[in-house]
Amino acid sequence: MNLKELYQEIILDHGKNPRNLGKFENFNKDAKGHNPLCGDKVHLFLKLDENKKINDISFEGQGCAISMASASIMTDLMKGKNERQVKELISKFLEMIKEKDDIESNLLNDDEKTKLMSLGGVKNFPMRVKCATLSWHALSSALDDFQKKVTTE
Amino acid sequence: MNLKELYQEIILDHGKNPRNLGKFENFNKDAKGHNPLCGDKVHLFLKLDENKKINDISFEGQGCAISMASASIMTDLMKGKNERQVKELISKFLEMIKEKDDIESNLLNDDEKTKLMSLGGVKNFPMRVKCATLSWHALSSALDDFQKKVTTE
Amino acid sequence: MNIDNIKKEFPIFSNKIHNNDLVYLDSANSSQKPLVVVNRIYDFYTKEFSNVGRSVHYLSVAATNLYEKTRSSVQKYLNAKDKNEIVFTKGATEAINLVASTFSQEFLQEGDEILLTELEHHSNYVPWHYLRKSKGVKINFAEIDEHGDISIENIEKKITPNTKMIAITHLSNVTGAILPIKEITQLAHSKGIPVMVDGCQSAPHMKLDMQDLDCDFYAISCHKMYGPTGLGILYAKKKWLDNLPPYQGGGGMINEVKKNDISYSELPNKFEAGTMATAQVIAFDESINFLNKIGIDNIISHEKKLLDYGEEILRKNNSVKLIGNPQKKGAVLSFTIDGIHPHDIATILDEDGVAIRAGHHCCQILHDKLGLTASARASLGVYNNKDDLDKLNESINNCKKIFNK
Amino acid sequence: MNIDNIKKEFPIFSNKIHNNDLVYLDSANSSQKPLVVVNRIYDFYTKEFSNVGRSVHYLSVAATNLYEKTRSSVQKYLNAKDKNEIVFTKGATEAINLVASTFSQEFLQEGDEILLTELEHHSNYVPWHYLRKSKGVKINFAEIDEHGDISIENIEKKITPNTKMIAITHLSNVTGAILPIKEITQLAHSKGIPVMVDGCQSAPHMKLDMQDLDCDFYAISCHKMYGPTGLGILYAKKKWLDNLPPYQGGGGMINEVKKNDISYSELPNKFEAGTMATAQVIAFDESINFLNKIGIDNIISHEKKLLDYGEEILRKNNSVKLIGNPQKKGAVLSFTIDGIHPHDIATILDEDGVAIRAGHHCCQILHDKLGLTASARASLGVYNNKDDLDKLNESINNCKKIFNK
Ligand SMILES: Cc1ncc(COP(=O)(O)O)c(C=O)c1O
Ligand SMILES: Cc1ncc(COP(=O)(O)O)c(C=O)c1O
Repeated sequence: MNLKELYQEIILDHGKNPRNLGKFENFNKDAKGHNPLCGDKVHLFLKLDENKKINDISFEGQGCAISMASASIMTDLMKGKNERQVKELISKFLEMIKEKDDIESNLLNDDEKTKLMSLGGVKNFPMRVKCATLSWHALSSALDDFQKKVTTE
Repeated sequence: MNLKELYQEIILDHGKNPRNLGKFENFNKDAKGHNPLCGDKVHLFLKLDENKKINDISFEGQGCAISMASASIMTDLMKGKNERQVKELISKFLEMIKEKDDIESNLLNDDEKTKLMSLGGVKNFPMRVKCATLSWHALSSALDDFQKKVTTE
Repeated sequence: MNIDNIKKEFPIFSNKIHNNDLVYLDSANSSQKPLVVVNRIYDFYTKEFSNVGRSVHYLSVAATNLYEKTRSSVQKYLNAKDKNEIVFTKGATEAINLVASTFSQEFLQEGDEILLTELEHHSNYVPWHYLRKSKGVKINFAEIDEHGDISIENIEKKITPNTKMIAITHLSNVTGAILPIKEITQLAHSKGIPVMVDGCQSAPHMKLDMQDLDCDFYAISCHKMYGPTGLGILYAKKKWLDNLPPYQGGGGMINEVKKNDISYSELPNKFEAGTMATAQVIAFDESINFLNKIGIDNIISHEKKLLDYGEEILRKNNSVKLIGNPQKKGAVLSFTIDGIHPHDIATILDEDGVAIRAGHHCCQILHDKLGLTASARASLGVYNNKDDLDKLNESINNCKKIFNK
Repeated sequence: MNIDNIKKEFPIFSNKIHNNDLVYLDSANSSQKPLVVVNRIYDFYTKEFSNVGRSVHYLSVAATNLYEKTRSSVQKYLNAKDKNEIVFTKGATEAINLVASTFSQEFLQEGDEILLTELEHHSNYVPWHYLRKSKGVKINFAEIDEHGDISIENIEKKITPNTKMIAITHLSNVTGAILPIKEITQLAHSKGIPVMVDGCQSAPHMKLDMQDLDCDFYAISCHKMYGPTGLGILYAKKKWLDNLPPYQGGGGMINEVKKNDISYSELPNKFEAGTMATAQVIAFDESINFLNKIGIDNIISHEKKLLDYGEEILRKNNSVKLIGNPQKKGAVLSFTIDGIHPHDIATILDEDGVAIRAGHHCCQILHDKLGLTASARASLGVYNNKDDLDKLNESINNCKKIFNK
């Protein structure tokens, strides 16, 4: 798959009509991601329960179609997942985006896999890898950070 | 002339048996030269009259055959010269050592010219040019410096 | 050397990118290298290599002569008064750091002010920013006008009795604005303020005359000037180099070294510590030769024609918005397309072999001011032609098609 | 790759110097370059050139990957724990300046002490000397013993409660002494003192293992390691790079830039401001490959044999005095000849095509200590062989003849 095909399918759709866009009211955690090289920004909002299960998630951001689509697909996928599941999905996604050809996880159905793998085309474009992973890294640090707060409070 | 021939004639003689070596008693001006790249050092001693005519001159130093020979030849030549003559000789010498093939000056007899031109072979060796000119630069600054003192005193 | 035919001097253009001819429009980032320069590097390493200034053997002496020959060529090219006003650095960034660091040590105190502009590249801001912490220095920014230009009035407005240095770009790498350096320098000097010019973008495209500009410092990156990477030039008036402390310390820049004290070399060695970028300096002489052979006047008129043509076709292309419309403009076409992020533009153009840059181009302050997080930028070099700009436009149209714009 | 046959990998040796074959014995100054390295530079510029890390187009992405590939190769070669512990600089001199400047900003106060040795190159003294003025720091020198060696006892003697950094050479560029870095690091760490190693001379000749040495900083010059000029490496433990402030400021090393504040990038970008020596970094990967192909063990045993042979014949040559007789010695033969100044030796040897260095080799402190103003130095590289040393000896004999010694 070349990048142009990529742009014609899932990414263009999610890029133009991102799901879960905008801040919702009763979030209890947020986290920012920033790519200094290109200026892409993402701001995640999360409603976590005490076990860090994601009850709700949304985002605001400015960036290219790939970073917007990635945030859109990710937020769709993460709703309702518990901490272990979130962490597994993040690490599977990062593996896939950096080196692997596909993604294996019991947590994903075929449709979800196809969506995620549409982002796999950026593998050979290090600059764009950062776009695709921006929101995922932000989510990861949001979870870690939430833990810290809980344990130190 | 290549450098090896050079080493067999005038320079070796002056390098091994430098004339005017050692400090004399009633000098009224001294000046140091130092080549930081190789560590060559020269220390000039001068007896100048009020018009900056050189009544006596000698040197101490550590350095290669070329810098020692150059100091030896120079001090021999400068004895008895007045300021204008010294300046002319310095500038003629520096010209010759940097670019010209010969040296022209009414102040020099043929024998003296030959001696000076024996140093001209270093022209294409920038590192050695510094060796050959070290004592000349020191003499030049000694004269300028003497002037300053006179005018400010 | 005929500029209309100059592409053939650059071997890279005989290669294909994604099966397309390379349309290189990223010269403001770094220029391609003519074969003469690459060959010089090759020949130097394979036939003449030695370190400079440190040994008395044949190769070393020859290398030292070649190294100093480039210094003389640069002096002439810049019309600097003195050969020793040319200092080699690893890039413009280092040159600016050198000035900020040594100037502050000797001449700055708490409360002093540095005047920059909103157009500055991070390389001409971060080194001054450091002085906020180390010296309690304040930094002011002359504002751009609605054309992305800096007028002399906007400079004047921000000068205060505490202004101790004006550090400004000669040619903006985003809006293409060419600043009136000579007038700024006159104004600044009338108030006793030195001027440092970031000449990264101007150097490959304008006639450089240090004595005419009369600026105090001028920083250049050789890799943007058809030269090798890892090399820059700092021009500085001799009186400054004489009075500033050395920057980095090391071999070659010392006079005498004792356990309790050190004295430093004369110019130019004082500012060239350690083994320098010998091969790069020597090869850069060929870059200067190359520029001289084409002739800067020919370069200027060639690039002016291209720039005008590029502006014309992009203005006609609806939904493309050009950034900056300064009085005098050089070699840069920055733009945005409504609804398509610059990164996506750049990626899609790349598939067509069209290399442009997307991002903030190390000018976040400017992008903030313009309300942008990023822009797309096509920038010109001697090797570009109208075809390249037509291909740019075509590829932008492809891009719009993909995004249904 | 067979080391006995390695000269043919270096094109320079097919050239004549003053009608003689080149006997290159100045590798401690800078090494010659194998063809693979020169070719890599040529290919990169003619087929693949672009700036690194700043654009999203094909050439730029490819160049970025190549650039980072070298970082990984260097990490492996040095057995560093983390890729981001490798910082590219313009040379070892810059690497040491970086450490001295940033370490002092964060960790040094008036009265603190830096411990050097009498063997140090000016590049590992001048940057610390600056801190005398800027920070009121004191500098101490561990003394050499009668062999031109530094024992761990002589280090220990000079450590005080105020010692905040030990900065020492791994291999002296004059006496050839190899210092017991691992033991020194253990001692220093037991007292909470970090250790910076000047690895310029060791890097081309010894097995490098950062995790085993456990030093905090290690500085390398690539041009002495069969690599291009204008490139150096700073290895530093991650904890230091994380906690030190950035050095030069400019493009590529920032995170966010606002008019009132700036935040900096993650490693490794934080310490790589401005356009780096892209082509040089990419070509250096071939230097590492070249070293790996021969194998460092083969290099060590080859050079040991040569060094022993060189010492043997020079000791037999009366009126030649070798400088330094350390316990462990590498790749360097420094000497004087009674009554002939080293500069004259070097000039005369040069006529025979024998390239050595004469002077203080940027080690004035050491020369003062030895009562010398200059010495002659023959230094070895992989390409040398016994013939070269025989020619050295022959040419020394010529020299003695000319001076009637
Ligand atoms: C021991 C030592 N340290 C430091 C340096 C400085 O290295 P460079 O000049 O490549 O920066 C050198 C070489 O000149 C050296 O031999
Ligand atoms: C206007 C301007 N200033 C400074 C720089 C920094 O130059 P370099 O990265 O070569 O040090 C650049 C290029 O990146 C530039 O365009």
